[in-house]
Amino acid sequence: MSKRIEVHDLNVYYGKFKAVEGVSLTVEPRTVTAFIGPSGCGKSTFIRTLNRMHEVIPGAYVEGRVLLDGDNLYGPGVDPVRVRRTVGMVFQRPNPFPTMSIKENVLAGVRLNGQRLSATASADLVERSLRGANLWNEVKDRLNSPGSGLSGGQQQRLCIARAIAVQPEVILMDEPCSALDPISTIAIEDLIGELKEQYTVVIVTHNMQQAARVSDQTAFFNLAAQGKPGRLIEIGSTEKIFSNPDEKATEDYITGRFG
Amino acid sequence: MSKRIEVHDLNVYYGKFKAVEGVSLTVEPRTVTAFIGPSGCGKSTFIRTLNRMHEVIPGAYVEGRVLLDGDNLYGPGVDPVRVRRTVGMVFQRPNPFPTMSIKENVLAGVRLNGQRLSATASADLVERSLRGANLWNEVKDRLNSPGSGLSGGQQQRLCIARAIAVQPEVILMDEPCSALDPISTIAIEDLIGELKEQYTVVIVTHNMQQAARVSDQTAFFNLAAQGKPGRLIEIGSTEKIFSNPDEKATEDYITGRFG
Amino acid sequence: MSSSTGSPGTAGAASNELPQPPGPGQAREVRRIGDRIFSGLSTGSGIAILAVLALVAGFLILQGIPALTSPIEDLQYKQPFFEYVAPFAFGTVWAAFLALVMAVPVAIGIALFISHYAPRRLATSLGYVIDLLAAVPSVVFGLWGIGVLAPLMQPVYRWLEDNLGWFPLFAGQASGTGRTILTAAIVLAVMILPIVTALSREVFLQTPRLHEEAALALGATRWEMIRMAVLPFSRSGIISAAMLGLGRALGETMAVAMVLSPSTVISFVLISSTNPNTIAANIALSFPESYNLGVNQLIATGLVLFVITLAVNMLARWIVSRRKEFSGAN
Amino acid sequence: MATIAAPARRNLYTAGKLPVWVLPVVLATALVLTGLLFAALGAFGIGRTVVIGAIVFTIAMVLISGAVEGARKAKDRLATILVTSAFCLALLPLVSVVFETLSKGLPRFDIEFFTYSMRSIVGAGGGAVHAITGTLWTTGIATVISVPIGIMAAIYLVEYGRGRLARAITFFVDVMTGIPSIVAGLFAYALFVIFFGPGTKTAIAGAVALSVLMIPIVVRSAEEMLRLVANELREAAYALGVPKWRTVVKVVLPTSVGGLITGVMLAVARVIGETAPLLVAAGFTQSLNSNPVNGPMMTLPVFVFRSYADQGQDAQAYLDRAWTGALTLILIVMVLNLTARLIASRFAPKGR
Amino acid sequence: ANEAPDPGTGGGTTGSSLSGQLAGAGSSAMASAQETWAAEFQTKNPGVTVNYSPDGSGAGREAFAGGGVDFAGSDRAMKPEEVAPDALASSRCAPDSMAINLPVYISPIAVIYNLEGVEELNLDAATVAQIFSGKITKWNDPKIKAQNADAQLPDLNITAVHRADDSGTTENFTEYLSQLASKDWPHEPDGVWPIEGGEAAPQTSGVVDAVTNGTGTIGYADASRAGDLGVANIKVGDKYLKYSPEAAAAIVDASPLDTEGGERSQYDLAYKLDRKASGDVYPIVLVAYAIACEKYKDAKAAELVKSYLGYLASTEGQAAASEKAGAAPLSAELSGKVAESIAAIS
Ligand SMILES: Nc1ncnc2c1ncn2[C@@H]1O[C@H](COP(=O)(O)OP(=O)(O)OP(=O)(O)O)[C@@H](O)[C@H]1O
Ligand SMILES: Nc1ncnc2c1ncn2[C@@H]1O[C@H](COP(=O)(O)OP(=O)(O)OP(=O)(O)O)[C@@H](O)[C@H]1O
Ligand SMILES: [Mg+2]
Ligand SMILES: [Mg+2]
Ligand SMILES: O=P([O-])([O-])[O-]
Repeated sequence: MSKRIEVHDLNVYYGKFKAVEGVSLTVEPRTVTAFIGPSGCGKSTFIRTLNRMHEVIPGAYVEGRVLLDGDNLYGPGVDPVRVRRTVGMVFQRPNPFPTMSIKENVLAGVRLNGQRLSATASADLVERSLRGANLWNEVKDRLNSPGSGLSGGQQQRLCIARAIAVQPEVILMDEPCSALDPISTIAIEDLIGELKEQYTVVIVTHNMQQAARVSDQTAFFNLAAQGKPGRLIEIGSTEKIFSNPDEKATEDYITGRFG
Repeated sequence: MSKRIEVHDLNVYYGKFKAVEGVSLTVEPRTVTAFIGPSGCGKSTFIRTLNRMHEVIPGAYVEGRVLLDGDNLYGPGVDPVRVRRTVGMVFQRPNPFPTMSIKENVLAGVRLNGQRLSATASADLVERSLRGANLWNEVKDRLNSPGSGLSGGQQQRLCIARAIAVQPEVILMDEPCSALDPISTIAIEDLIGELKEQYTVVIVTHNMQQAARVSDQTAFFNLAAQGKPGRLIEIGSTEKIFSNPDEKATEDYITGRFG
Repeated sequence: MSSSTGSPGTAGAASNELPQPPGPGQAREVRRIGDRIFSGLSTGSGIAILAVLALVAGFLILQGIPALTSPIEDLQYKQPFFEYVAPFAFGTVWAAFLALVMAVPVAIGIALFISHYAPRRLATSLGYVIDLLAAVPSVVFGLWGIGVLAPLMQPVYRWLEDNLGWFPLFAGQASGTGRTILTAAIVLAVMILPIVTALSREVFLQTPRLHEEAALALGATRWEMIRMAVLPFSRSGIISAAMLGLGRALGETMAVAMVLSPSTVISFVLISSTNPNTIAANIALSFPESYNLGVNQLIATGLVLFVITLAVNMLARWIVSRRKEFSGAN
Repeated sequence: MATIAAPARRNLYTAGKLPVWVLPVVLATALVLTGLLFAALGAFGIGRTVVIGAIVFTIAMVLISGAVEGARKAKDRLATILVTSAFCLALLPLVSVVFETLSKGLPRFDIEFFTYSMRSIVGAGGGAVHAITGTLWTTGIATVISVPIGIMAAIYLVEYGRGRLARAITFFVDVMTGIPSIVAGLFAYALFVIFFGPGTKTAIAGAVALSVLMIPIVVRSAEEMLRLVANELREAAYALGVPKWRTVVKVVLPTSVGGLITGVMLAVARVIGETAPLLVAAGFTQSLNSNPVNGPMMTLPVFVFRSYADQGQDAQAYLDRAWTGALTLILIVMVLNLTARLIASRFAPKGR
Repeated sequence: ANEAPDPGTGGGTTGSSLSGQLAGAGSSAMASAQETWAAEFQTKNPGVTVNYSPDGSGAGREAFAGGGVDFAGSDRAMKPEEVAPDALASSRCAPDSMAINLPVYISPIAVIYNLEGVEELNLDAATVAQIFSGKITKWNDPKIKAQNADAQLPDLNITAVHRADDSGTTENFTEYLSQLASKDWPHEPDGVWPIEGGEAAPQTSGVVDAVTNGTGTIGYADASRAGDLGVANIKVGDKYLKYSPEAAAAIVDASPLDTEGGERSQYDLAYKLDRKASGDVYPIVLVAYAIACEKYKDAKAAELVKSYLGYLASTEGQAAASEKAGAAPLSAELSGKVAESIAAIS
């Protein structure tokens, strides 16, 4: 359960506007890769192409290839629905389904497959996923209350539980902590550390310290100028990027001496 | 242009729920005070009582006194509208008025109150405020284009410009950078450094580094348990709080060893 | 405008910016005059609406009561009032129900098509086209119902009679003119379609992007995403939209009066000439030849219609509020 | 790029997927087969072919998709087909009504129709100036009454209303949407008789009747629109020391003006075609009356209805006028709608 | 373009001194006749506006009694208790004035049908009664066949369309049935259709449309609205008679004044129709009345009413209504009587 991601020369467009240009990179299984870069450089745009979520936005399309253990996600006949079941995603703002209880939220993805789960099997899955998201202890007594009643950090962990309940191979996270307080942030960071034992994790973050803390590999994105497409400037082991990057721009950004 | 804030034994309620309990503190003029603490501990709730913005929420009320250079904001006959003109506020998410141009946004505080300004006076005020918010150079050529067309960081500075255009004495900021990227964050932090030369600044932040960088004084809020009211645990010079706090809880929080 | 409400300060040393603590006896709550006028005006408007409604209700009750209290032999329609109104009340509810059953699924379909299926550009103009239906006056629907729809339905009714006659709804002799309650309900359905569509479309479009993306990211197909995120979020909105449509269907006068072949029976049969009339259409039909208590009797039927509407709305509110904590409004 | 041919391996993420051409082919086949079948039975008809053909197509498509693409995809396809056919289904009556109105309304859509009233005219000829004037008057006055009350009440509900009164207003506004139009007419008529004596049928009475119908619609749509305005904007204004009422007037209303206008237009469209209440309250006349407070005034819906109901010897002339009146009414609403859209887009919040 | 010139601009060419507004309301059967009369009268007197609102006879009588209009049109005469001064207290009549009924509109009611391939249809009263009461349900029923030996009558359901609203047309039609086919039609004459169920349509237009758009339909409607539809010949004596204006007007002359129920003014011309009258008399006839005050509170109103009603009862007015609205003109004798009554209005 966990796959290698290879991206070859990817361009992403919003209609006529090229938002991201010529990205090629590889993400190894069971690692955490962090994407950093200034706002608007296309991190979100790019991460969404890894499970074809960009297609939700009218007019968005890609050129290039994204391979998941060798299978091109953009190959002919590929079903985005399947891709997304393999590559899960967690968003910046926690988004549990407000009409569902905590339990239903966790099971939401599984139920889709039309599988009938026995009561025990589903109770099992709920517990396993919530434990996996470090949320079990906090909510085990109120599994049937609405998910929107949780605090922000709890909601975000619920979303992670929901994502891992469908047993994906890759988990994408777009700024999962930016709406959270430090305590919740630490809980999520810990969780990421655990998740990478089973999943390939890709995370977008604005918080350099966070990138340094959680990731094995860091990719720095930047854009040449306002209105120009974003590009991958440098990717490497987190240690190297934070201590001794090849590019001047990376160093400037990381040390806050940007621009 | 800048006032001392004294808070005496303040409780804040949402209906029956006591959200903040027994806060007393003093903020000196021309300083930056940072409020830190875990999510839900009442930082936002408390900062809003400093210009009576909590009254916008139905059912919210306070007990206790808030003195601005000795005048009780909650004294009988005090007009909250006038309080807010003296104590300005900037919010977490940038919120320029979407129907207004950049210029109109800056002038909003003045115009919305029905004051007429001559063309030169208003041009003057716009320039002065935008310069004060470090935004002038970026937008001087498009003062008449809509404010919502700016980037997030620019919008936030526009909101600051809008707040200082009414010439308040105190500026409150509730997580002004949490929706922004590092570059914009640095711009805002620089700005705060400049603002304190003229205004009393109070800022809520989740980012400990930010608190350490910008503030002269730091207040740590915490809550005893979920559902209990938040309290002020410790307040002191930023240096002291970050290096040698009196309270164990503060130290735990700051070093991330919380809980 | 910004008049200071403070009285001259006593604490002279303090800033002159803030109003000073006033003398004893001054009101705690300070509201500026502009605010007072404005909130007065808006509250007044709200109350005015209640007053208008109270006036309408009062008018209905005052004018309706004589029909309820007078001896039967004085009445123009020589029947105990509730016996008189029962078939019309039934017809009203039945026709509106049929219309709703037909219109709501279609309206949801159209609304979804516009909000989630059609390409953006197309969607806006399609929305406009559907809105146009709302602008067609009921007389025109009446004319259309008589001239186009009813003749079109005749063979369908004959077919139903021949093939499904065993089914109670299609029992009896098929109408030779097609002016049945089903035809009337179709006209009503078409009439309420735009309003239900417009409102549902708005709530569908307001489904938080976040929830839609959450569903899609879990590997949901478009339809599953709609079931998971859009419909639950919009439930109360759809119900309100349906209620608005129902309100219109219950009260529609001219189109029904023109299209329906009415009678004074209580019957569920959909395809025969003998159909229960609706209250509103009956008022329109009978009003011209009513006099004295007859007028009161008709107004009393209006009161019954009013009560039906009230009951339907209360029911809808109750449905909406039942699962409030799980509603999308958080 | 890779030059060596990779060993043929099926991409894991390719679900069985039907090529795009399958759908049109199945559709055409279903229609043709159904048509042929009916023809063979000697019962060919366009209507039945389309209906049965569509059902056959739906079943076939779902079955094919289920076999090739799996049950979930099939369900998705079914939903798509149903949603799309709901839309097409709704277009049928629309197209039919519009076609009917156009084809029957155009013959008399001439200058005379817009310059003549029906005064002293029997049979062919004449026009609807009196009715157009009346419709503009009654709807205009109704709008002038309803829009301020409706929007202010919506403001109350959104900005001020708490507790019982607000709940009562919300509830009763819903109830009010259910007032049958003829009851509104009877009410307005009775009201004016009290003040101005028996037989007073005037445009203003008609307008009051229309207002009773219009107010709840304005309130409902305005309320929705005002609620859409982000609280952040209100807070931004309060934090600038702007009093509440100015915040509402200068920030909330401008931000939602587009939606408000659309809502008002919907309400106007809803009442401009009302017949029954105007028949009762505004009365009937064949002559032009431009005084809304004195004497009966003709309106377009009444004109249409009476032209239809009281056809004279030369029935066609009356029917022609009825349809032209209907066409005119629809055109008026369209023009109002377009204008409203223009105004709305002019004021709409910029950016985003 | 056709509006009256502004009174006082001196544009009047006819030299009429009349001016003002005349309000009437009532029978919708009379609507097109009133339209014709108003048009002609306004042309003669450009200063006058006549508003006749065809709201229905009952509404017209209510409006008249309640003071809403100057005169009413009604397809039945007002009853003695309705024309009494007490009942008219709030009307526009002078305090002790009675109201008078003046027959001004006579119109045959046609039995219309829509049956492909059948051009001529003969029916007697009993058959009509049985068709409309649902006893005869098929077009090829022996009873119909017996009277229509030549017609190709199909095996088709009959859909008999009656008026859904309370109407004078129905009242006269059912009066005909109850007088001439009392065995098959045991119901009292009434404006409301006495039988539950069956096909119903509102107003004359509704009935005509239902008959036109239906299959195998039959109905009854003001003859002027029969249009291209088939019209049945009705058995009178031993002949089958198609309606004609003369045959319709004849019935009034053959009928006595209605003297039952109480006192009426000497100028009141309410008739009690005798539909069994022999000769070339078409029995399904509707007679509608103009109802006016004997004496008005307002002299100006009296003058207008007098002059308007005078015009419409005149040969000229009747001819216009006959030509434009398909009414049957009053006979010279009746016209004279009506004129006499109108002259008494003050
Ligand atoms: N839906 C969209 N349509 C058109 N352009 C878009 C859309 N979403 C993003 N963009 C543009 O694409 C570029 C990249 O945006 P993206 O959101 O990917 O940046 P980001 O690196 O995630 O920024 P942030 O750190 O603020 O989230 C930006 O110029 C943005 O304006
Ligand atoms: N409008 C409200 N009504 C009722 N309770 C509220 C409301 N807003 C906040 N609270 C409660 O008051 C407490 C303090 O909330 P507050 O938003 O002030 O915390 P905070 O410290 O600002 O948190 P964060 O860091 O997440 O912004 C919380 O328990 C919260 O649930
Ligand atoms: Mg992003
Ligand atoms: Mg906060
Ligand atoms: O005159 P009527 O329309 O009631 O027959």
